Amino acid sequence: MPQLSAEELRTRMRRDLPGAVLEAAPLQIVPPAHGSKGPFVTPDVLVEPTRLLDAALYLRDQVGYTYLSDIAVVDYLTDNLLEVVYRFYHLDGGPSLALKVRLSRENPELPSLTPHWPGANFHEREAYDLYGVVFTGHPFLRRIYMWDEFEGFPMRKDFPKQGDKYIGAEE
Amino acid sequence: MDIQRGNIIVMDRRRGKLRAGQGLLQGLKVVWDHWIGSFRKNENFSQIHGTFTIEYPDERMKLPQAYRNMPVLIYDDETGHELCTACYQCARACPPEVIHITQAKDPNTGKMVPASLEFIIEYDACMSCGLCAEACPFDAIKMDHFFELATDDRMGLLQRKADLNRPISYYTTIAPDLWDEVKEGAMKKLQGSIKRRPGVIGIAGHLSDKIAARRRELEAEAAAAPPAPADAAPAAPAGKLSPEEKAAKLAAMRAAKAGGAAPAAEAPAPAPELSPADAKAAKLAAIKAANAAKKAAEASAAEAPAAPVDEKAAKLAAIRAANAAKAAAAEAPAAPVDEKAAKLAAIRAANAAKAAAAEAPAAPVDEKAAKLAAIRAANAAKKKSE
Amino acid sequence: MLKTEELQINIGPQHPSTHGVFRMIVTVDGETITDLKPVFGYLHRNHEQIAEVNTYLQNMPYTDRLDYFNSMANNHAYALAVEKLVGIEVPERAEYLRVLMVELTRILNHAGALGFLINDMGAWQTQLAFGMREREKILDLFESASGARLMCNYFRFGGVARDLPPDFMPRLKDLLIAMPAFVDEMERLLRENEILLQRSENIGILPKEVAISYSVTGPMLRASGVPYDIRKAEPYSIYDRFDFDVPIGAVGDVYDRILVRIEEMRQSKRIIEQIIQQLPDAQGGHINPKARQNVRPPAGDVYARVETPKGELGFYLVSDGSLKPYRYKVRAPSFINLTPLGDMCRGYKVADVVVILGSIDIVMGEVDR
Amino acid sequence: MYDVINHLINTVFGLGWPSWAISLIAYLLVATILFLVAPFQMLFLTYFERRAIAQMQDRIGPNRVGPQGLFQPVADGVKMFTKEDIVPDAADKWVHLIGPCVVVAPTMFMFAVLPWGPGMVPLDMNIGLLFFFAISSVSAVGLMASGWASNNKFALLGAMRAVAQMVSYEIPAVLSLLAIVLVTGSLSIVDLIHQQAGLFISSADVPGIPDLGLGWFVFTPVGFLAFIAFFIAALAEGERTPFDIPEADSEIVAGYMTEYSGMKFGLFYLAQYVLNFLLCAITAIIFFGGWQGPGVGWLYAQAITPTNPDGNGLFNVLAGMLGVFYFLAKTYFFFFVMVWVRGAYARLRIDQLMDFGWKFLIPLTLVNVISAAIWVGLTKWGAAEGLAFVEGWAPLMRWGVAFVITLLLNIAAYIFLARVYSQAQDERARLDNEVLERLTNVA
Repeated sequence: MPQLSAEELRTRMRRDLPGAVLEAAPLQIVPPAHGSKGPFVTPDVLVEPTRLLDAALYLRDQVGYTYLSDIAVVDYLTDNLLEVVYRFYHLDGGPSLALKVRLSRENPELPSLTPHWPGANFHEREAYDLYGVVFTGHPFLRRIYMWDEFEGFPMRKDFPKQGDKYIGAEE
Repeated sequence: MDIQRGNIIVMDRRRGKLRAGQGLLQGLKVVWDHWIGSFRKNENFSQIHGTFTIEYPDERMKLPQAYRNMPVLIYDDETGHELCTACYQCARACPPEVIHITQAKDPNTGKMVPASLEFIIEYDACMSCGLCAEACPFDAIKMDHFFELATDDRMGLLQRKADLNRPISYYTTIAPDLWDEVKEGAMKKLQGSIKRRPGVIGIAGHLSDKIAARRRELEAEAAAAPPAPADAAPAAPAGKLSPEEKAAKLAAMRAAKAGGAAPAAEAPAPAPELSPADAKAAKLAAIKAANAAKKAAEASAAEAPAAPVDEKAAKLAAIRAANAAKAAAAEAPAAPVDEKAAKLAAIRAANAAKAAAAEAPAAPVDEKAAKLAAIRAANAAKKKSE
Repeated sequence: MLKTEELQINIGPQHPSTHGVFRMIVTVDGETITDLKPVFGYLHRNHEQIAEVNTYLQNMPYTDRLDYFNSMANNHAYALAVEKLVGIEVPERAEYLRVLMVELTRILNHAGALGFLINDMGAWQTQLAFGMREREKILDLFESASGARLMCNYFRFGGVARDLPPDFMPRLKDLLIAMPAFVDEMERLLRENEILLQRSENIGILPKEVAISYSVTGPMLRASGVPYDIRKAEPYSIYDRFDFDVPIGAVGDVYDRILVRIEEMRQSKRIIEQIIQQLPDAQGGHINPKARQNVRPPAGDVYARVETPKGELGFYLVSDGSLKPYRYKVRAPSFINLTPLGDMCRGYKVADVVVILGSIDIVMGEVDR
Repeated sequence: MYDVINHLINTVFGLGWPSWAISLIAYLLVATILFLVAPFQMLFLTYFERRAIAQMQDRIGPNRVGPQGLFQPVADGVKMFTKEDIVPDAADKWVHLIGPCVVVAPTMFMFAVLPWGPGMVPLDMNIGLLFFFAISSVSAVGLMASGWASNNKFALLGAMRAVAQMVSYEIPAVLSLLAIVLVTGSLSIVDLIHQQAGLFISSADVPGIPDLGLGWFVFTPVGFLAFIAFFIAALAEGERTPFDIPEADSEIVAGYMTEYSGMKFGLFYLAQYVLNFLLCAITAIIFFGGWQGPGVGWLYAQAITPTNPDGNGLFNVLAGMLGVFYFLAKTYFFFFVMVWVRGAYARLRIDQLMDFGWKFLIPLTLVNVISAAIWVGLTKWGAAEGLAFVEGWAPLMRWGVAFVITLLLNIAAYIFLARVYSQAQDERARLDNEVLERLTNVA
């Protein structure tokens, strides 16, 4: 079983893909009300958004992590950024490797992985639907859960959690 | 990829075999076996033939003890006290937030009491997860086995405390083992919270009126009994008394002793009979108790300025006297009472009287309190006389 | 030249064999599919956001509702994620109980899934009824252990909610007597039946490389010939203590998926037999006494996954140090396994669409979340 | 019926009515009985099917309405009647209405030539068999009409499938009957039954066989293969699993019935179950001797018949009862087989159904026709037809030789065709893959 740690991956990618790996700044997700747990520094590899495709293909072709398991978006409202987590597995087993990408909340845009991993299709559509991350190069980037006329991105932390403005809008 | 402790099997597709209907015949054989087998019932888990239908309204599955449907509150059969102390743990644990609790307050002091005033569960939104029952530190909320909840009433599934209350005896029929596990702790905690519950607070709603009435009745009885002189007791030989009568007598004697010591509770009318053994006697005793109470109230009102008692004791005495008088007036015809409860009430009355007596000599602590108590006692007495 | 027009058919959302409210916009040329677009979201309830306003434990019953066939497996994935995040140890006995329940879940899911698949092929529910019979027996066991048949809510952080009742083991042993007979019978009904062979052989082929690039998981991935089972590839819980095989298919069609599922039931039974052997020696109680109801993990993120009967179910949790998860993401196997549906169906007949869909074995509660 | 009425009126009462009046009375009586019997058959069959299939699935089935749930179909019928009749806005209303009627009517006609017992046939046509199958194909028109008029894609698909299937499977059905017709030399259904007297060997083939009413055609290789082919074709004709493709509920909702509700829907059901009953009945008649069975022949010989006008009326009743009992027992057994098959199998795909019909069943029945010709030649022909060498053989010997030859021929044909057919399937799969590769643009 391959046991490549995130740290090793980071050094390898620094060597092979210069400029693609960023230093992860600590996240201020802990609201002040919850006391002094401190900022959260991710151990995973943080990738420059424009170099995401290179990094993913490097992971697939050079490192052998061919299986794209999951794409998750997290909205860090206090840090004013969206983080997209790509999770890859090696088919010989072992733990995952994650690539993280940080985007601005105002204009989140990423290259799509769907042409290379068709399995990313629904993941990306889901991320677009719920968080508004636009994947350039996606063949069919439409809302997947919500109806097409829906406005706003319901999973963002600043989306109103109560009330239904759509009922009001119809009246 | 290599695999630890096991192999990779490539499924055999059985290619190259002449397929001329053998598989179809095999399928027919399987179904035929089931048809033949269906004339008897599938009895246990090791059988795969036989009907396994349970004809629901006629026969029912035996539900396992751990089965959970909707949460209910349980109360103690003997005292009528609910186990719930309104600690809000269940409301906090509830994922869909369908539990709403109001904690009871002592009407006199305004303090919170470990009991719920109202307890609402919205059954329609409840998801039967059982987290409330797990979270409850007092084992007061349990998952019921009743599942036929269908209703055509939209609000019919909003269950209030009166709908939710189930006796422990009911819960032991559906889940005896689960109750045995927690019984000891739960009952211990219940005793603790009963001590902090004044009056009928914390008693299951449909029982609280009954229990309150009975309590008042018995207190009135106890109040009637105290003045009985100790030497009047041997009218009947002790050996011939039934245990209940004996107990009542004992209680009465105790009350009398205490009452004798307490100046506030002194009543002139002596009780000729021993104990309320029959209806007539009970009636008589009740009337006498009323009189005694009235007198006692008057006496206490009169004596209050002179001998200022402790505020609490005075208040207690006044309320009790008032209750006793009220009960006596209202329920005098209500005949033979529960012997056990009578005993309990008598003992309690005796204790109270004793306490009052003990505290009476204690010097006035606070002028204001004494005055307040006196006024309250006077009011009560006035009300009674009306 | 004769020109024919393509016909667009909506299969669903109200259709007998879409396994819930699922819609496929099918473009057909005669009866041949030229295009298929899945449309869903009718059951969407924003599960992930509901989870963000609940405490960690309160989410446990919600995970039951993801894939309501395998609530135990969902519980397992979520419990693993939170335990990893907080760092809770699970006692040995609890681990055995967990694996026991999850393997029973696998059997019941496959029994049901095969039945539904054959139902989609047009059988009149006989195979389904046989599968349901065994499923009901297992659900009886679940009910006696957890209190509910479907929404078990049985797992807690650091163990399971309750220990087994005394009548559980005898009934489980009875069930294991019936299980081989049931699986053999299912195999006899399915494996060589000429009609079924015609309907399933070379239908919905998903070659190995395509399956990997589509990120499909579970029996579907294994039917395509990839021996990837998370229980072997990244053993979690105590799966490294059991001997069991990983069945894979040779072609990757519907028939292989049927065969793989039948074999997985056998392997699950093997695991359960080993559990019955080892359970009496297991240390510890059914729950870690230190694991409390309210957990407050340190800030951080975690991804934990299990091999549910449908495939890889993963939970990605981000904690901000409070009582509630900051982000809760479900990587649902049914949802991802649906991705290749359009490509798998293209070129086949309308009747094959439902069969291919049935062979994916989706549950809309998990797809729409 | 004519004989009995004639006997009653003219002999017992001595009224001397003309024969047309007696015919009129007899036919009116028969028609009334049949129109009462047909719906009740349908009611009973639905109940029978539901109970039987429930038991095959380890369930109980309907057992709440009436004793053992016997009135369940009545309750269903009442529900059907009281339901709202919905016609889609876009539908062609008249055709939508006529469709189910056209489907039901032929099934009622088919009762006209169905013999229930000895001498109990409404109309003994000399082309009865032809009439039966000619009329049965009329319902395809009704199916197409209703599917088209519904203006629904599923209904249209279903109707097209139904018509394609019905037309395709008429051929193997008729070809397999053709073998029997060759053997008997008659198209009259009554004749066919009479020829099945005997004991495992038809008394028509070997004279002098004791008559126990068991000389069924199914005991000959020709008849057996014809029976298998015919029954499969009957499953397809009657839209039963595994050929219930036109109304495949898991694919095209309910096929041509999708847009029907209330009693119009009920009419489709009525037609389907009555047709199933008729197909089972015709299977029982042609291959299993119909009302033939031990005792019927002897009883009927004592009864009043055109050939024996002095018989006893009591024997008419006895022979009729026994004959109807045998006939219905066989019919219901075949219906049970239909249910059994439905319980065990999945459904074929429409193209596979066509493949099976055209590439397997039709060649098989054609071979069977050749077998039938050999059979006829060996058992019936002589020097006049140019087969002088069989003249000298004993009838039993001739029968035995014919049996062995046709058996070998049929088995060889079956195995050969099964092999060829499964190779053809693989070829199809390969072609499918090519189509798939052309259509799929997977990276």
